[in-house]
Amino acid sequence: RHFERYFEDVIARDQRIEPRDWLPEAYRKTMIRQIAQHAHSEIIGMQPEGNWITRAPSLRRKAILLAKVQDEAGHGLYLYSAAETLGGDRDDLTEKLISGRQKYSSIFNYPTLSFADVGVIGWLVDGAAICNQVPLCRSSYGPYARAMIRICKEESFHQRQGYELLMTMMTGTEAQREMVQDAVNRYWWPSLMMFGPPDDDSPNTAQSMAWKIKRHTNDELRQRFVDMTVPQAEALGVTLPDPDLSWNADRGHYDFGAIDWDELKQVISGGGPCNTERVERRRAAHEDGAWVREAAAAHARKQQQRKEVAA
Amino acid sequence: RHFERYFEDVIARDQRIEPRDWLPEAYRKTMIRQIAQHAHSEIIGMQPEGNWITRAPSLRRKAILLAKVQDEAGHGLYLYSAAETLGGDRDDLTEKLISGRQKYSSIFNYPTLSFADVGVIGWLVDGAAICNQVPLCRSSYGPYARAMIRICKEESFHQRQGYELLMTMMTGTEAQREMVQDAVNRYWWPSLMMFGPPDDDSPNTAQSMAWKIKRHTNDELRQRFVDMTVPQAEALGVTLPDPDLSWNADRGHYDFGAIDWDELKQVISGGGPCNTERVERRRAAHEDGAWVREAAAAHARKQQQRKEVAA
Amino acid sequence: GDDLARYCLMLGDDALVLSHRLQQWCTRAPELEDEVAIANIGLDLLGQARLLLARAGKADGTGRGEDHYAYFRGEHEFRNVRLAEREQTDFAQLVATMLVLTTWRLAVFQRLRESADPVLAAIAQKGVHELTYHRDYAAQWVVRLGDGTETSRARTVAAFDDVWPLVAELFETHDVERRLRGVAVDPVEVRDEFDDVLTQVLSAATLETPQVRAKAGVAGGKGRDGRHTEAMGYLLAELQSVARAHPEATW
Amino acid sequence: GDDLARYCLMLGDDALVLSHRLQQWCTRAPELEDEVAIANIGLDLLGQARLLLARAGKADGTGRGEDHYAYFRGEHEFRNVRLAEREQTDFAQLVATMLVLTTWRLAVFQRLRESADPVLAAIAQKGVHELTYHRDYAAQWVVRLGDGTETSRARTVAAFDDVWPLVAELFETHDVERRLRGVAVDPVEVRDEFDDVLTQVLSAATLETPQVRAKAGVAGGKGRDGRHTEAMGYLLAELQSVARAHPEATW
Repeated sequence: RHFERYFEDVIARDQRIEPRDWLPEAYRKTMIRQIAQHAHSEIIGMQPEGNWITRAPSLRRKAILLAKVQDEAGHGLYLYSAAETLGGDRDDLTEKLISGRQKYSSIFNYPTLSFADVGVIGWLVDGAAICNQVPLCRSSYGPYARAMIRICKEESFHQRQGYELLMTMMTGTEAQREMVQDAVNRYWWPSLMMFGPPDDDSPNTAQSMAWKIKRHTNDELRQRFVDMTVPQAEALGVTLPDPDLSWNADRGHYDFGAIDWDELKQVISGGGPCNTERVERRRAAHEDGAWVREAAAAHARKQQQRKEVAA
Repeated sequence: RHFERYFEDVIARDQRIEPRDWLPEAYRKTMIRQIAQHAHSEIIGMQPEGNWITRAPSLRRKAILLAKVQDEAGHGLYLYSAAETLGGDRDDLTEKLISGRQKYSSIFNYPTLSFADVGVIGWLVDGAAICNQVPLCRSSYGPYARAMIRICKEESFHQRQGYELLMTMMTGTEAQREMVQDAVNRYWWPSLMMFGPPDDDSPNTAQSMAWKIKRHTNDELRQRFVDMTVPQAEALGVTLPDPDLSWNADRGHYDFGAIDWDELKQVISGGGPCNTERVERRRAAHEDGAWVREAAAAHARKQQQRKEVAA
Repeated sequence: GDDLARYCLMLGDDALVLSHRLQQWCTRAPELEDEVAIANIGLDLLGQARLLLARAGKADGTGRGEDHYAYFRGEHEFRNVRLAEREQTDFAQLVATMLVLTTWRLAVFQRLRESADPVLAAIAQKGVHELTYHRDYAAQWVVRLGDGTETSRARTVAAFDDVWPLVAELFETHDVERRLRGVAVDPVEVRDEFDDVLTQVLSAATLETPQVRAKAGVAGGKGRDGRHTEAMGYLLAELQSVARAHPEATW
Repeated sequence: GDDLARYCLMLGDDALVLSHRLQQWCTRAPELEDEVAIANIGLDLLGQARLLLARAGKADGTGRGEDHYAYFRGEHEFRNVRLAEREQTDFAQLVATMLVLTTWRLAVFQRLRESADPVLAAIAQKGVHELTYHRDYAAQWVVRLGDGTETSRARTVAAFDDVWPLVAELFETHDVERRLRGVAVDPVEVRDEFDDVLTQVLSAATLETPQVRAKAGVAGGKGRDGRHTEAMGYLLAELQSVARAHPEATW
């Protein structure tokens, strides 16, 4: 009772729960799952961009991209560590990812089909991720909130780099401009879907908001993203593939067309263009690495034994 | 005694030994080894050229190259069949190849480094092979002689195609002409080595000539090749990388510089630029295919059983 | 017209890209007989591709040759179905892919012999003989592997599970096909025939038809619209590398 | 001068090409920590390559930028040692290759800090810190794998047997190095140091120095002369594919 009151108090006062604090089992589970899925998204998210590292058409862009993908691995590491503070186990979480029992952000189930995708992922996908994640910097769970502060900072940097790549490409050749427009055509709608189902079809939102794990509804964040992005698209000189997109002076927001939620469902449930490949790659890396991890463990045991013998 | 006399008689009259005929064990062994090594050469020889099929820069050249490499697989098949008529076993011979107990032509231990190599292999390597092989069409062993007739015919065709590719490249861009010259620089000396060690260092020549397995010495064939090739090089407009190359009116032949026999020895004994890769690829194909061959055998057994049950 | 050119590219790219995947098997087949057969099939498909790409250059009025289409188009301009570009990681995947694609293509080509375009009709006429052999080769291996050892059976089941999500795409009518009535074959029409053949072969192989969902396209497009898988870029990088490094050269 | 440019390409291409091989490990490492480390090393090497290629463009008087050298040279113009371009088929090969190449490069860079060319000296100064970390990372893994399980030991032995035929090439003095006395480092000078480090690491890993013969060059040339292995063409096809498809583009 006492602990529970303390927990509710911390939440109510917008303070943070720390690993040493008591917390309700449901909160712990929800939090581990949320952090793990976020970590999985960082790790799976390395694949679509990583696909272009070896082919990046300038050494400067190659370095930027490699650094970005490295950052994503780093984000995955922080987040798995945050999950570990709640008793999550990294191996167990990886197992859940590769067996399909835990999800990752559906956006990464789309293929990257040209180098422009690297820029568009930076601009739109990281942009949407930032909209989703900035409020998480005030998450009620301390280690997660702190990880998010660092991650958001790095992602803003990535987003600017993505936008800058697109700006450069748009002032390049006709073929480059077409590549950018094509990438925007492919990624616009999936980016809007990154905010999740519409509020009237989002069963977990209420509890998450009560616990201050979540601070805005899906539709609020989606609107914020659209409002932010439309002027950027204009500055870039690309057309967003939505004929219904227009400024609504009454609302003070952009209106936009209907989202194809069937597509989102198909992709979430495994029928997206790259679901199999993404999970398969992660599984292959994990399984191909098993003998290496075993060797490291065996060597550590031997070292330990040698130390004991010497002592 | 009677059989032996018949064998010697056939050889003496330049007729052919057939699978049903008696033959000395040493002849049989020598012949199996020679045919097998020739078969291995066809199969390993697919690799350096096969290396350029997927990258051939025109669809016509791609088709020509693919057909050529297919022919080489076909040659390998005839030759293994000829060896089988002497009691050789294909699996056993493959085993000897991938364990390094039987050799293949050392020329295939050099890498193909540009598309011009495809032309130069056709011109020089096939050219040298033809010089070596034309006399084998009169080999004392019937199945081998007949296989060689067919193979020589196809190889002449390949040689002309190779030369034609080089002709086209030499009338192309400066970069293409440089590619051809570079390929000639790399393949000229190894081609001369294809005729084997000099006569005074070739211990098996005497017996092979007595059995009419071989009809000309290494040095005779090498000279014939040089005499044939120099005018072709002139017509092509490439320089053969030998400053000592010059017409000797007295001999009625071209003189040429000293061959680096140490290089040949190094390559034959495993230290060539591609020995490991060539054998490794063949081994990998054989081992990766084991489950397929086992499946085919298992299926054949099942079919046989079904037939018996039905009968 | 442009539609005819586009249609020739569809059929031509299927052949070109599958042929490339077969070329990659060169020196890697399980037996020399298969080495010969796979090269042979690759060569037939390459021949079909050349005729079709050349026809595209006539049809679109540019007079561009086969090599222009093979070597100087970008990924989004290739019109092959996505199944053709898949990497085949083992022999079971190779024969499963070949069985599916050649059964489908044979059924299309049989009808294409009646095309109002005489060039297409002639290409189809020649292709039918080749494809019959290709299909039989693949079918024989599927039966041997499916009804072979436990290992081969497991690999074959996995191969078909892997291939199947890209099968539905083969039978989706493209606008180009719709507009070219009498010239093009509507692939919807060959679905039954395809299903019959597959059922028969799979049953001889003691296998079941896979129950897996179709793989979605991207922004409403699939291979026929130039929306490919991530494997395609690497395939083209290899295919086009020499030609692109020497754009002024003739070979 | 041209020799200086050539020397910069030698050292730059080693880094560029090895970095490419490390980039290919991205999303394939055994642990996330290694994912980060391998990307980090790849990034350091890429940084070294960029400085060196840019220096080549100054030295040869053409003013060409780093991208010219990376994307628009043919295979025979690349000057890296052949070991850098080898495909690493497992993690043991990766760390064996890294240990050999970074130990060698670190020893060269330590001396290069005294180069008469101030730009090379500065690049070396910065590189020494990076390479020390790279070498330690590789050495730690070699020890863990060699002194780990039976499987890891066998793979590590096989990896060094595979790498070793290309080690002799690293210590052959090239004419360019001979002519650039005081500017370039003669690699012969670092052989003892290399042997010491390798002996120490292999011994900690309970492994022996491989006894395998050196791999011959081609027509008297090796990597430094632009004579590469067959793996190099595929590597460049991938590396250069986008840049070559859009020669007029800026990125």
